[in-house]
Amino acid sequence: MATKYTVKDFKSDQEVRWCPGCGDYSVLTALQRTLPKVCEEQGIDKEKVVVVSGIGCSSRLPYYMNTYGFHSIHGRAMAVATGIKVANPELSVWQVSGDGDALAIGGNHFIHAIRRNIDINLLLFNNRIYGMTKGQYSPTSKFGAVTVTSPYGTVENPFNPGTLVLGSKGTFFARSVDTELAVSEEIMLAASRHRGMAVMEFLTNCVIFNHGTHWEISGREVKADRTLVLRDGEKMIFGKDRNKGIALDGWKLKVVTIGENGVTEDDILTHDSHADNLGLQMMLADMKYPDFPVALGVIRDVSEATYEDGVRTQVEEVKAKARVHTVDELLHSGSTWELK
Amino acid sequence: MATKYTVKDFKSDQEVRWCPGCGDYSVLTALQRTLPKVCEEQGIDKEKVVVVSGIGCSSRLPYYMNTYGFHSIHGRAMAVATGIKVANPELSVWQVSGDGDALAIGGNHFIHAIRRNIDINLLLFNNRIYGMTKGQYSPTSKFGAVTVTSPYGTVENPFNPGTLVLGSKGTFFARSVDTELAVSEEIMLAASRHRGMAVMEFLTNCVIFNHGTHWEISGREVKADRTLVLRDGEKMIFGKDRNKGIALDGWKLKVVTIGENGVTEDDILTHDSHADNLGLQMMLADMKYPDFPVALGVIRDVSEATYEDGVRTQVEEVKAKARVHTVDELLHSGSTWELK
Amino acid sequence: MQHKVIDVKDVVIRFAGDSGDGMQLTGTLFANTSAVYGNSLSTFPDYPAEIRAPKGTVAGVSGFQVHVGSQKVNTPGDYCDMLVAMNPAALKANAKWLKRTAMVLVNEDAFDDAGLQKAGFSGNPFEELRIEDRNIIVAPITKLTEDSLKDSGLDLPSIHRCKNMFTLGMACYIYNRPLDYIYDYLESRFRKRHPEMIEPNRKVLNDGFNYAANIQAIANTYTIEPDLRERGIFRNITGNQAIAWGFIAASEKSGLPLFCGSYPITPATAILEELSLHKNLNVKTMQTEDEIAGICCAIGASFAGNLAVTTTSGPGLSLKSEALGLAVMTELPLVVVDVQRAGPCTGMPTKTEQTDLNEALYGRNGESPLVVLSAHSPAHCFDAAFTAAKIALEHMTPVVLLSEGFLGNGSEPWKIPSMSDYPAIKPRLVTSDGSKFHPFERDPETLARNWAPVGTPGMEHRVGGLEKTHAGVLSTQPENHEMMVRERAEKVARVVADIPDLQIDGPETGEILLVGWGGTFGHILAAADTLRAEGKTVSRIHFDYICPLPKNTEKVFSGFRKILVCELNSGHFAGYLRTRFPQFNYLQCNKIQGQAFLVRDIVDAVNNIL
Amino acid sequence: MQHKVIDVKDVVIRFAGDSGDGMQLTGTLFANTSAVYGNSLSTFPDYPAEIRAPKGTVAGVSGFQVHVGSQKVNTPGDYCDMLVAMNPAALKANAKWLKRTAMVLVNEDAFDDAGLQKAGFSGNPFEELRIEDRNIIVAPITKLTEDSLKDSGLDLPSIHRCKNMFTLGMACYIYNRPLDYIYDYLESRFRKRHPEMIEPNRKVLNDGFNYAANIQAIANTYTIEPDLRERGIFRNITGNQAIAWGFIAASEKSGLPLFCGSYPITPATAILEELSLHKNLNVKTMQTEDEIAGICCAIGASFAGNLAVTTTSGPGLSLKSEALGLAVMTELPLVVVDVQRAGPCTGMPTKTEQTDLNEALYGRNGESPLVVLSAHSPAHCFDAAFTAAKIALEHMTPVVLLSEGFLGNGSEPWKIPSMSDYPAIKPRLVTSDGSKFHPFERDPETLARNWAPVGTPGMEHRVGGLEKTHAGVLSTQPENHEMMVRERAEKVARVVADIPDLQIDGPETGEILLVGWGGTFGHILAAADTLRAEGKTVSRIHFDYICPLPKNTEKVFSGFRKILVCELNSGHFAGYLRTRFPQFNYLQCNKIQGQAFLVRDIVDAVNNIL
Ligand SMILES: Cc1ncc(C[n+]2csc(CCOP(=O)(O)OP(=O)(O)O)c2C)c(N)n1
Ligand SMILES: Cc1ncc(C[n+]2csc(CCOP(=O)(O)OP(=O)(O)O)c2C)c(N)n1
Ligand code: SF4
Ligand code: SF4
Ligand SMILES: [Mg+2]
Ligand SMILES: [Mg+2]
Repeated sequence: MATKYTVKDFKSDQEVRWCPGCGDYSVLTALQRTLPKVCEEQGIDKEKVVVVSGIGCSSRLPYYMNTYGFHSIHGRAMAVATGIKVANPELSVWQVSGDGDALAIGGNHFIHAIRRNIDINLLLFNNRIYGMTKGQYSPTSKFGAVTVTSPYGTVENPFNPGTLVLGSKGTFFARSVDTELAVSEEIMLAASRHRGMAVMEFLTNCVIFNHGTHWEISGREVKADRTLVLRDGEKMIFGKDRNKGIALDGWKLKVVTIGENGVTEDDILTHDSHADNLGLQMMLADMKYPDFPVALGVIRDVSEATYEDGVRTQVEEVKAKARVHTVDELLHSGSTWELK
Repeated sequence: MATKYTVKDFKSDQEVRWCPGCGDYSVLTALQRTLPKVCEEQGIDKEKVVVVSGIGCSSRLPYYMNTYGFHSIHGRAMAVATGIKVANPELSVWQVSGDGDALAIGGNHFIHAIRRNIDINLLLFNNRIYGMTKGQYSPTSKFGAVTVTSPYGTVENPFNPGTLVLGSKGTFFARSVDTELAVSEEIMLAASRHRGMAVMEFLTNCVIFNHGTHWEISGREVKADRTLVLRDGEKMIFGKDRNKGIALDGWKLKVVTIGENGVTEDDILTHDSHADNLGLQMMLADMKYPDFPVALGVIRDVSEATYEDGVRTQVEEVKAKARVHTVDELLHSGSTWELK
Repeated sequence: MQHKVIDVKDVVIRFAGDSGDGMQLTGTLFANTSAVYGNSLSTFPDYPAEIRAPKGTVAGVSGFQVHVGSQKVNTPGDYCDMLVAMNPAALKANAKWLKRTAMVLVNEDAFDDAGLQKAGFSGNPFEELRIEDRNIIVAPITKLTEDSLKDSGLDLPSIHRCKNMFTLGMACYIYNRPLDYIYDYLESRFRKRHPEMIEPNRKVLNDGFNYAANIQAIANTYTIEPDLRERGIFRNITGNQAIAWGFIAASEKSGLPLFCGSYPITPATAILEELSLHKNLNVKTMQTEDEIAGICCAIGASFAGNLAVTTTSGPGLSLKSEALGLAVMTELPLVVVDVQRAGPCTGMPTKTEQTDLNEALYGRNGESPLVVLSAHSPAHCFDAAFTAAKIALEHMTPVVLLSEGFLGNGSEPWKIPSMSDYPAIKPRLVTSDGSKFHPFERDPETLARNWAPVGTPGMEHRVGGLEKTHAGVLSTQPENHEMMVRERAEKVARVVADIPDLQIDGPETGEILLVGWGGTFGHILAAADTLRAEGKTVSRIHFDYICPLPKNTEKVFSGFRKILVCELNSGHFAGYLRTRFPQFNYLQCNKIQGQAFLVRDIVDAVNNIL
Repeated sequence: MQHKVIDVKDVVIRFAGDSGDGMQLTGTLFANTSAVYGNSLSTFPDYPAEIRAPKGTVAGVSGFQVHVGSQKVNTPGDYCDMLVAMNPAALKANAKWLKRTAMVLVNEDAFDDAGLQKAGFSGNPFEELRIEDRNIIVAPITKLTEDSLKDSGLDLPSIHRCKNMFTLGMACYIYNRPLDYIYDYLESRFRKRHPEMIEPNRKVLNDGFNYAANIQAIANTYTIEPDLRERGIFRNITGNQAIAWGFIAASEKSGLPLFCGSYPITPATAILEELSLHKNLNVKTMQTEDEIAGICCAIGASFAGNLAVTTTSGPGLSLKSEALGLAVMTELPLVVVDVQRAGPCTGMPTKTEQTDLNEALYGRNGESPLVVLSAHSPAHCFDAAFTAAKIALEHMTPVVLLSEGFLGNGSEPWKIPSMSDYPAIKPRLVTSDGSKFHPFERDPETLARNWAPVGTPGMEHRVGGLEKTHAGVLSTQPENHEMMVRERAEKVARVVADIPDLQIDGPETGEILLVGWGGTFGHILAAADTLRAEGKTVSRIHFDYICPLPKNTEKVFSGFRKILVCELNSGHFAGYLRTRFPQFNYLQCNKIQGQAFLVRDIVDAVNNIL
């Protein structure tokens, strides 16, 4: 019997303390706009919503939400969120983590929660930098990134959160950019509908320590040519002139131009996030500029049993069969003897 | 000026204390047989070889090797090995971990070492169980596995180490079975040649706590039909009658039978571990019985810059340009003043 | 020679053999038989470090010691009256535990050249070990078992697996144990899956019994009269099982579902294993990816309103340090069980020790006070777990409960209590009264905060690891921090109100006070009894509550000239007492060998002082 | 009114403004100017917790305090003689630090309605703060800067960014500071990238200076004579930088490459950042995926023969607990730096505290002894790091070096030493003599083992977390374990031979001894001086070596009737001393506010006792 909520219901009385211009604001806005829809659509009361985070600039988000919130420790939000969800599967659990929080120190809990397919919606704020600690590189920083801890450039490959999710047997992965509020809301709603772990990557801008890192693909001028918003049943077409598309080339992908070399719209792939196409979805998640547009929207959204359901069902089954129902009975079960 | 070594040079004086029949023995044997070849081929002196492990039955392996060895703590072998390699890139670093050690508690170091592409050869002993602690399920235990901590069966998906490696941007992944000594030696040699992180998964049998878990694919009777040894340039053909193969079906794989439905050998895919075919290699790594044969051999082996090279090169570059060469110079560098 | 039946007060028997010889079962059956007979007893299993160390080697010896008494028995016994050695390695590993008067029963068939060599003997093993003077009974147990079952239709390996029953039969004859309990056991063990094994095992047991009755070598047999004081329904319980059940009991009493998030680790794993069997009693268990996830999931479950616990051993406790601080800061109820093993680092996982006390008290960054309790016997683990959960829920604090390998694997008969005798547990759950919820406002008496689990309407709030005000708002204000630091400490200190006073065993004043905590309970008690039997006056106290300490601690100490703190570490508790009550002089009796005390160790230490 | 020039012994000035107002730079330039002039000084930066808290709010105030003296200055000063407040929030946040006689310089232009409201003032801010009686100088700094640069061609934001130079110019006039250092700074700062900024900044600086000279409000100016005792070449150094450099120095002296594996964490990150700048000096840095990887990579690097260090703060130290035990067990050289911050848990990351001492001493499972050192001033961090590395390498042990946010971020002028004055470092590296290498055989004197890094021919061996014999073979033998436990402890205890005796500041016997460790050094010293100036006799010692304690500790303590242990925690060091020397009575002076002591705190505590 969820009431109708408005954006205001999800705003706390705490002043938002991100830097002016920080990309995190827009993801917060998207979340505050999406939750009323989610609650209404799925019949969730506000007190059932909980936002869990680790440590980092982005992880301050729970303070700005007028819901239950847990600002835990660095890297462990996923585990805290898991405990909450298993303890009470009724809850709508949203997790917020930065690229450092989720993928550096929190990497293990991340891949395991994905593997278990527990029903948590993870907002991964990927600004490719450690904001809170003032600008060290993160596991998603570009190769060669010059930061305070890599004054001569990094010498390591970044993760692509999408391929990591898929490699960990993820059932849901989506991507958006801070500047694309509509896409952000769209994937949040899809994530809330998905049963199981839903990872949403938001490419966010850290104005202070990594300003413009995503602009080469998301800048107003270039985004049409360098991003591709995937939607189910739609052709993978992009570009200012909507004449470019993704086609299959053996077992690889390629960018084609409609009208060139005899390419027609029929050659362009149609997106299906619900199909269990690990190889294809992997390649879509892995598309990188300049060879490809970066895929936004829901890349994979397949249905599998969730962990908390498994736990709950098993408990119910065991209870139904059990002959022991109280501790007193437990204490007397098995081998006992009496001394008179 | 590496001497010629024999198997005996790599055997320590410590009695091997695995259970009789444990699958770990054969991987140890394969390693002791391969290292003399590696040392000769690559000009490595024995004292440059170091075997690092975590905790678990399999992690006892360093004691049985007459090389430098580090039996570290549970889950951290990857990090210890990384430190060793970065400290001295000349060393030939071999890591041994169980499925619990590498993928449960050690999962984070695992994915990060892979991402960094540090030149370590990891022998992952996957018996799908915790042997040392007496039979709890592991992150690779099958869904529904009944163990001492899952008396009613597990309710979680296992990792496929192969897809996890590929999702983490791995440059090398290979697989063998304890019973296939030749394949084991083959992939160890390939791993030693690969520059960068090389993950080798060995499907091993724990006779005590998970007896026969891999036999459905590796049993003498069935292995021809249920496994496929991949070799570069060779067609992906398998089966007792060598008439089955893997072919492309849109963006998915399928098993076909040569001679049926007009299928000829030409339809069968040819393996190329060196090509950067993430989507295809992902699908190959993910092949599962009963729909597919399980892929053995080297699935992916692509070339990329290694982490330790990056570190070394950067240090050299910085040194070459530096004007400060001693601590005394450092102390006087930058802003100083004199009081007379 | 004539068989005599001698009545003894107590006996210590050690069964030892290869890991595959079934000595744990043999010992357990002997123990249970004695328990059902009405004896008091204490047992001690001694596993090898390897799963299956090479057959016949010393490394592969598995032992089980049982101490049976006609009166209360408190330890598994220092030295044994009888050693059963199924092979030369077992003899070698255990010879040092023989009393001067001990009987040694060996399986002759295993003492062939190969067997002797594997155990590292070059000549006569009894001479090499200098135990020729003991009462050595050499029986061809393998052969006799084969004979016994030659018509059974069983294959040889199955027959050989029965030879422990032959040994057990002999032991039962020697100590005049009735066989009924063992018959019952065989029935229930094999009825469903292997009914064909019931009769052979029974037969071998009887044949062993009769063989012992017939041979010359056994001059006397013994009886141990039942302990007539204790009445009621009993069961055996290990410490690990008791902890699991104690939590389930607390879950029932508090009305909260139980959540356990743990990662397997010796010797704590059995708690998780036991809990996962009892989903019927509102228990959820999660085997997490590591120890950090274990405690963090538990903290999450606590935030969502479950009774949350996590179980581990030393290395795992280390890993949980940071998250324990989070529980301190969020003031959520949580119990962390540490079944201590020998450290440092991986150390000796199958060996017992009390060396994690300092870490439990101090092993977190910042000012992180929490409650520390300890269990003192396998059965006491039940009460300790129950109490830990009660304190956590009623005082809104993490509690570390220290157990030990010695307790976790050890077992003892336990008079089954009735849950109606246990106190209520009252979690500090609150619902909305319409005003804004201030999560860190406190009960004026206990300083405990209230608990509004996620899902409670109208009580939305945020918790976390950063310092906050009572209202739950972030603050770096110096005075607020100091106040919160002091309140968190004071809250833990005030748990003292719920803690029973120390009971002194012995006079309230005197020359010497023996002090212990945890699993040394029985040994110190036995040492005190021994000393008294030697004519000395000693008093004794045992701490189940470590932080805070019981109210009367200072008063008790002030009654004694000498205070001897006995513990299986380098002196953690003694050091802690020095920080709390520096006015007293604490003498120490320490042992760091991965082994329990011998009663002798403590008796000697006292005699050295007096 | 006539301008007077007054000569003062010392002054404390606090520059405060919005995070974007450049107050850290302003303060640093003022400090450096004074240092070059020959004054002694101590500084304290006070950052907000947020990266960019909302403009104009109290949460966003950034401060920098500098204490300038004609004689040795030991603390940044409790209260200030002059406060520069660039906006109302800065005034509000810092008013409580004003001396009765203080001068307050505010930027009038920021005190408009909007500004006052953001800072939460409703009326006259000076009245609300009850500081109307102070010497308040109200200058339209923004406007004056605009005027000054109206012809510069710069845009308005750039012009506004120069207003801190106006303030600095005024401060330099008031305290008679020469401007040359600042001119030089502007030159070198802008020469390459923004030469067009040199002249405007210079101009504003001069205009500020001249403005101050012209206005009536400034009655007097002050001089602080240079400290004539110290001669030599100086530089400024922060504690974090000094630690990094100390390790580089140890690397050079030992001939070993330096490896640092760390994960960023406030306030320790700057050590990793600094080290990563100096790859030219044989330094490898790895930013690892987490703290556990940081220490484990370091342990691996140590096994491979590098000088290995890992740097962190409280929560990271907690995470490293288990692996620290591995370093204890493998007896590999390793230094762990903990730059302490306010806990527990995440606590207050930007605030200072000394609350990790207990964890450093006790925070590991099992018997895990290691060496604990602490640094007492920013510059001393260099020596402390050097010594930590030397002990680790020469005694084959992990060493925990405790620093504090107060030291790490704080800076002081440092007379540059010559490396030739530092002792040699002799790692225990060995090569094969043909016999089998026994990794845990020990030097009879120090009990340190030898070190044969991977790659040493003929020395193949295995180390690990399980208990081993001297030969490096696994063992669960009780006596071996006890021996190894004792040897590891004794090895740490014997480090005492390398530790200098405590130096008493003051008489060797007397009524009261002030005791401190770590970053409270300057405050306790200043308190002692203050007390002496008040006519009291006090003595003082400071511990840089915490475990083991210096040889003469007991002797020193025995000379005093009262011992007062001053520390920024609930009494960790006092508790530790009680466990070591229980015969003394330790009084405590504690503060847990995430703030350094005020000299006053200690003086008051002493006066309460005497
Ligand atoms: C155990 C621990 N290690 C390190 C830190 C320091 N720390 C705080 S946030 C952070 C990383 C922040 O980066 P990210 O997660 O990407 O979040 P962002 O600030 O960029 O949103 C680090 C390293 C900590 N708080 N706790
Ligand atoms: C920190 C820590 N946690 C838990 C353990 C207990 N433990 C030892 S080995 C092991 C798992 C072993 O499984 P795996 O890695 O698969 O190796 P296997 O024995 O199967 O070869 C566990 C949980 C430990 N030693 N240390
Ligand atoms: S530092 Fe970067 S990520 Fe953090 S609040 Fe500022 S802009 Fe956002
Ligand atoms: S328990 Fe299993 S994995 Fe371990 S040694 Fe025995 S067979 Fe091998
Ligand atoms: Mg980030
Ligand atoms: Mg395993």
